[in-house]
Amino acid sequence: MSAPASNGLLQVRDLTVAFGRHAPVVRGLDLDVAPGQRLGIIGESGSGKTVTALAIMGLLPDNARVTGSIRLDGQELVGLSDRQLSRVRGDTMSMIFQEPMTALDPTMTAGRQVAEAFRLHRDRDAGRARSAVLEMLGAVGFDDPARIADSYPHQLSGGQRQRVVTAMALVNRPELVICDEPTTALDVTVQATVLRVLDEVLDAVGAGCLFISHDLAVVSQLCSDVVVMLDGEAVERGTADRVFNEPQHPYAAGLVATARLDLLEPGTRLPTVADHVRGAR
Amino acid sequence: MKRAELWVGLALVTAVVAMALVSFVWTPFDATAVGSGPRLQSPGLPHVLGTDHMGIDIFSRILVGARSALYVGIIAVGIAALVGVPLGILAAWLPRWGAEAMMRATDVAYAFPALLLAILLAAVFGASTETAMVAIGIATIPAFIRVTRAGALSVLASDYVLAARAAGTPAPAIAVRHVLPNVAHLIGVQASVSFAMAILAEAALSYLGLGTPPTVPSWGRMLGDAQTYLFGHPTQALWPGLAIAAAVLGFNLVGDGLRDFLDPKLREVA
Amino acid sequence: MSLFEVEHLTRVYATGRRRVLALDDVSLTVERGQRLGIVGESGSGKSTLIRLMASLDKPTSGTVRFDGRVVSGVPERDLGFLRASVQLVLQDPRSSLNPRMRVGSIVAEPLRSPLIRRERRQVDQRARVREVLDAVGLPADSADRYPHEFSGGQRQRIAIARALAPSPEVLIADEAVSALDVSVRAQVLNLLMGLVDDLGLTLLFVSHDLAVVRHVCPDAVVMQAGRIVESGPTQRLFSAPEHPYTARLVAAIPAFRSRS
Amino acid sequence: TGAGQQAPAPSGAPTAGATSAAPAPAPEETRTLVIGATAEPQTLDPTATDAAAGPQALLYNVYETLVRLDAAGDLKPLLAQAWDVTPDRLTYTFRLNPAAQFSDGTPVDAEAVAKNIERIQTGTTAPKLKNQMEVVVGTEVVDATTLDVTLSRPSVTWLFDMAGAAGIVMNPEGFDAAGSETAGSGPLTLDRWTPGDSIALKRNDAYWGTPARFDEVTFRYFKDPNAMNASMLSGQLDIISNLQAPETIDQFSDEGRFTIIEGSTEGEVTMAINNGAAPEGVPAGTGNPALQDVRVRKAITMAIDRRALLDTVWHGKGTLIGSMSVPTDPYYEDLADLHPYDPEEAKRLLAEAGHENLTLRLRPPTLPYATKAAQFIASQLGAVGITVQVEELQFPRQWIDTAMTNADYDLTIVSHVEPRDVATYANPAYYWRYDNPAVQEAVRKAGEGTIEEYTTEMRNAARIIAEDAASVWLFALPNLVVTKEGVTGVAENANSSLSFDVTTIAKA
Amino acid sequence: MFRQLLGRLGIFLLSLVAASFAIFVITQALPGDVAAVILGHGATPEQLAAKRAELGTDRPFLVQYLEWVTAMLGGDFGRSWFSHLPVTTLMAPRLGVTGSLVSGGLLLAVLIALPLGAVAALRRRQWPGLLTSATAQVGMAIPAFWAGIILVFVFGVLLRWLPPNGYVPLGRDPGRWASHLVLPVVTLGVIQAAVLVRYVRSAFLEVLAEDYYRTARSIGWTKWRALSRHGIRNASLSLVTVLGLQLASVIVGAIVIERVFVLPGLGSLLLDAVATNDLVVVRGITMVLVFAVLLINAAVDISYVLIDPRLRAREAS
Ligand SMILES: Nc1ncnc2c1ncn2[C@@H]1O[C@H](COP(=O)(O)OP(=O)(O)OP(=O)(O)O)[C@@H](O)[C@H]1O
Ligand SMILES: Nc1ncnc2c1ncn2[C@@H]1O[C@H](COP(=O)(O)OP(=O)(O)OP(=O)(O)O)[C@@H](O)[C@H]1O
Ligand SMILES: [Mg+2]
Ligand SMILES: [Mg+2]
Repeated sequence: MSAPASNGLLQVRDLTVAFGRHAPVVRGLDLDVAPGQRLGIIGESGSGKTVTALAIMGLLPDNARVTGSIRLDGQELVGLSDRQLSRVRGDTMSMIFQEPMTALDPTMTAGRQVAEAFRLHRDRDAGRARSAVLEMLGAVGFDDPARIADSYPHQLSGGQRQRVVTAMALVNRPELVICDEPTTALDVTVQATVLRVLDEVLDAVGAGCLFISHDLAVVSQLCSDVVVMLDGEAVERGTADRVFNEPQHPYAAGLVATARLDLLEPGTRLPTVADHVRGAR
Repeated sequence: MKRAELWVGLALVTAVVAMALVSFVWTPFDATAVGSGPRLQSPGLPHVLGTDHMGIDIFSRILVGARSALYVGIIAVGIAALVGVPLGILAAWLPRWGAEAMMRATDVAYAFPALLLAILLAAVFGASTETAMVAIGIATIPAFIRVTRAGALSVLASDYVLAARAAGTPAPAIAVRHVLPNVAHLIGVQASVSFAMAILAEAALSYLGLGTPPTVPSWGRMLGDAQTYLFGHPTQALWPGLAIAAAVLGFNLVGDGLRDFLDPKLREVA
Repeated sequence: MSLFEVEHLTRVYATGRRRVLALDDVSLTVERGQRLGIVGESGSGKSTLIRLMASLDKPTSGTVRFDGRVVSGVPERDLGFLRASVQLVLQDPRSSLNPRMRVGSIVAEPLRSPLIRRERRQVDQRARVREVLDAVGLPADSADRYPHEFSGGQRQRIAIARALAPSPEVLIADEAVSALDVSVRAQVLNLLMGLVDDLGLTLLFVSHDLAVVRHVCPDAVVMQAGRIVESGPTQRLFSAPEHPYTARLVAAIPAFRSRS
Repeated sequence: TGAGQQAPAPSGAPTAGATSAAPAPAPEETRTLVIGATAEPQTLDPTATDAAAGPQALLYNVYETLVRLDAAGDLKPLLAQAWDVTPDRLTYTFRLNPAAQFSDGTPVDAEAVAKNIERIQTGTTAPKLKNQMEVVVGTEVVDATTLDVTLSRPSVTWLFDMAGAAGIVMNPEGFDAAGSETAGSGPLTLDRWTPGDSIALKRNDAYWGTPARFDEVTFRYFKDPNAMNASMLSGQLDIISNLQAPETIDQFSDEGRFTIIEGSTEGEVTMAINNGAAPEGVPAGTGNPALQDVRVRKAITMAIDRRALLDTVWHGKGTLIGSMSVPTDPYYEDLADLHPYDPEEAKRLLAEAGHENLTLRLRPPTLPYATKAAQFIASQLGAVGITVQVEELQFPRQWIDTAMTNADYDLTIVSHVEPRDVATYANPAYYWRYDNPAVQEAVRKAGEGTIEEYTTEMRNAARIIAEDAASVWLFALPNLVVTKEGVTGVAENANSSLSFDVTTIAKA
Repeated sequence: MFRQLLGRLGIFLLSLVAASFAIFVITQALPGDVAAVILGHGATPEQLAAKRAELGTDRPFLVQYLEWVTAMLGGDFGRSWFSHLPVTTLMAPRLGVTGSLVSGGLLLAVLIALPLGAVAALRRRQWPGLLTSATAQVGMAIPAFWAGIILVFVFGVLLRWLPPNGYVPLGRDPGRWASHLVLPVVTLGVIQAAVLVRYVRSAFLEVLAEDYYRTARSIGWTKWRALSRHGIRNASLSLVTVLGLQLASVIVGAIVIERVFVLPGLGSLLLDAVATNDLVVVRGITMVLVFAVLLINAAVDISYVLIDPRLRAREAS
């Protein structure tokens, strides 16, 4: 594996996470994201993708033990207190979660929740927050931001909610955005819209991105580089083109093969990971 | 940690059960023979915990009292579960309006807490352990209906019930094979908590003179009696109080421990 | 005579004061041996349709005929022939298996049903369980274990084994692979297609993943808001969608793209 | 007996024209007296029920009678300065104190007294009082201060009863509101009644006799003896009128702070035995037939160590008695040792009667002393081979219904607080179901005879029932009063008037 | 919104009817002759018959029920069998006592339980949380009357800081009113708080497990601020239910506390009436208590609508 480039935006070294007395679920993971770079993380369910993301955000539960180093803009995040971390969260880095239906507080209007993020880090003034919110809601593709801002989450569709969450994450123009399967819960048509919006806004803001998904096609659309995780370890990394076209690790190869239904004759047997892994592991 | 809670609870409950069992074969003194010993003795020998105002050995009475505590709990919870669980399952199965009517009825029943119902029944039928147990049992039925119904609703909405129906499994078999086993843990938790409540309610009723008669060794009754001598002989009230607290704590801990242990959501909370 | 004949099926759910038109005048036929895909967005009525076809729910109006006999609105005790012939595989392998039953009992459950026994006569339950577990590639000792001891893919195999146990003619798979990892999905799909071929089953395959439907089913219907908006050979739906909704659906499928 | 405890000041009963007698105490500081009591009145009308609570707080304090009972149990003038009886003992002439007036200023005249007697007879008053007044056939107002009362037959008890609730002279204006307001002529009037908590009395500034020594007298009610003790110990109370849990008396042993007065009451704690008589027109009782055998009843009496029982149940306070009579009764005779504790003799008697294996239902009411005593007796009777099943009856309803009305019991335990209640043994329908013509004859003679005849015949009746072991008289309830240091003049014995007379009490 | 309120009102009225019927049936099931009990021994058969007629116990059951209910609608709860006073007259002065006790106890319970519950949830793996939970468990296991008696002993008798029992109406002397209520309110409040802490804890734990809580933290709130901004409102949804149920047990708990502290409240009136078998009074008080509980339940249901926009909006559509 090629040595990751240094002095980037995000530098994760030898990250290990364990819960309670159980065996670690993320083991010695290294990650690098340069400013503006989009890094995809793929891997099967339970391989540690979400745990990695939460470790970077400092949002793991109390019983998690994190060792190693996570540097954001050169600042070490591991070992910071909740208070210190909270100044970074939502400001220089933010996160978009998987489940749009539950990620928003049901008792607060969407606009207020986006504004909260802004007022917390930028400007306490309600009026300026409001205009920033409306601008951001426009940027994530809403034609009538004011109406959306005054709606409660339950009055919005899944796709709309996910865009509100995106607006929350991006309203402070963070340098790093972590997306944990942001479209998995959405219908294909909605997914297409959200992905397009995400792509545009990330470009507009110029944020680096850690994009987690198990849908390889989605990753290929959004990310320039890819890390493949298996059982808490990175087993392959490289540019998206390289990983999707010439995967090295048998597991990665299997993953790519099964995902490419578009390359197969209908009705034929599907290639499985096992076909690739069998000899190699 | 969760386990610790469960273990402490189980240990306390086991102790209570053991005391009750031991009392059947052995007590240091006769737990009902009045005036057989000196009265209001402080702890010492041969009366380890002293004697009460009737000259009865307190330790013997505490041992036998464990039976009453369990008796009250078992009967009250038994009534509540035997009535509440089937009704709860039925309520989950009923069409909307039927279920609505039934749940409204349980709401009304909720307006009669155990103690109030027990007082009401005592006013009419006379105070006794049986009245108290029945009242506590009846008052606890709604809790069982709710818990069972909530559990049964989610079980009935589950895919495995859909699969069972598609496989032609008749309704009673679904209730027995799928619903009951999958709400059993909820019922267990509720039973444990209700058990604790029953013991406390019986103690309160005995204090008010509406519970167990004095001839029956019962912790609630002992505590009620002992409070008369509290200022002169504080240890009198200490032992039954501790026994009640320990039993209640035990059942509550078991209930909570079970709940936390069985509820994956609470286990993985961030 | 078609195996399934669905005529003007409508289903309205009433929750509180809200009424949801989940199925709006749907007509459909399924031929013996056909592999039919049903695609559409979440909430478009796919599950409602197949629930009605399996007579697990009553339609608001319209009829479902199976093998020439009306099955919609018929009391459960007269549905033996349907229960013996039509089996389900559902979406979430975690929730479609009773966590407190052993795998053996789960798989044997259809065999114990009085309705199915009336149709299929007595079978040696233990032997049949062993047989189907073997057919889905699970070790024989699986019967004595509980669902939580199995991985997601294995659990879906158990669900398939259960569906196969009474030797049905029709298999209905409602999002049977949607909850599975891509890698596991491939294995399960391979198994499913193999069994359908070997046993000559009719397959109703519900999914919102068009790529999977195209791979598994020669024919498909597209649903939107409780209606069937288009139907036909899957290839044609992909290459030349007629309804704009189908077109949007096809266009939205994420494709691999190179960025460099 | 009670002389030593008498207040130094004259009693509340005034002499003629005493209106201006004693000077009012210095008004600067309110002088208060707080008394802890157990039973709370349900109503402020002491004649409405036969409960003791109303008279306890109100009689002699707020309401006055023609005659009163003093601490020694003797009749003394109150509203009546004097009274005469005709030789046939059928007509009483009362001469009222002309100074007497109700708290609103209207005089207490013969007319008012006559109306009160009529009210007891025909109004909504307690059956017990109606029965007491039943002998009265007529009243005649001679003049404003003279009243004649005619009886149907001579009665020794009537005048005594007139010293109690039956004789209350209420302002006729206040008849209608008697339940919630008072209209008396006593030294105190109602200040406020807080049901469930207290009755506060205040000085009647217009009192016609010796003014009250307190500006405010409060009776506070406690269901729970422990709460009453706590109040006393914390200094909130001046007097505990009757200590309900005698075992707690040691808490007040600090002589610097408290004084304990041990007197007597009229209450006999009795274990009733169902004697099995079945008089006509009365529901048939269901007592064990073995109890009709006097040997069995004697055996039961002798099987019980009453001294030990008294120690256990009432902390050794109280008096052992051997019949339905307490030491303050004029006809009292100590029969406590008539059937002494002797379990061996008890077993012999049982064997002689052929009841070695007797099973009896002991159905005590749910009252603390009764259930305690039941436990004790059950284990003692067990020792002589009688199996006792203790079944509690809820008090009062279930007990009255089951034991009292239907005599559905073998043994039961209750305290009989009515004065001079030997007479109940003359009534075969009473729940003892005791039918003995000799007793009936003696009681009849006593009621109609002279005082001397009364005493002789009552003593006779008490002796017969004792020899017959008609019941087991466990002990006479003591009157245990606790006072704060400096409180004097509290009557030692509780008497049949049921009054807790505060007019004699002073506080340093 | 209006329709919702109307519907809730209908349910409330129906519940009242059901509850009143239940109470009536139970209190009419009395074995034995009421008249005999009221008159005591020594009553003649004529007196008994007259009493029965006066009480109306000789009429058909439903007639008696309907009369009772109609009278109640006119504010007439009947007259005590023994004191002959109207039940309303008996209850009126006691409502204030029980009201002060219950509201004081509930307020104290909430004031204690909210912060402690939050600590128990957020710090549940550290000692503050464990200690809080453990203390709450122990607190819940202690019989309330026992705790009360011990408080009386310590603060009333030994230290003499506070009156051990009794009551002074607010109107007469506010200072003494307060001093008399301190111990009972503390007893009731603390014991109820122990129960409440558990519910608060699990309500907060639920919030902690919610995605929106994580979202709130991801935009930069600290744990505590995220909980206070997004937790309390959402937790209050389930807490309001619990409080509604809790209120029932506070009211009932007050019965025992009133006995311990000799407070002339509804509870002690109820117990006195039970002791004397004054079923008219028992019936009246039970009805009032049950009415209060049902009213609270209705209020709880309505408050959901105010707290949860999802329910509010359902009405709008
Ligand atoms: N709070 C927790 N306590 C204990 N174990 C946990 C916890 N959270 C996650 N894990 C475990 O850590 C491992 C990695 O989980 P993670 O959520 O990171 O997987 P993932 O790659 O995101 O999978 P998916 O694609 O299903 O989201 C899993 O085995 C999971 O069970
Ligand atoms: N039991 C029910 N009660 C009320 N509404 C229901 C019920 N079941 C389904 N619906 C509604 O009916 C509509 C169709 O639901 P259905 O489950 O058939 O959709 P689906 O196409 O299977 O969606 P998915 O892909 O999410 O499974 C939806 O709007 C749904 O909310
Ligand atoms: Mg994940
Ligand atoms: Mg579906």
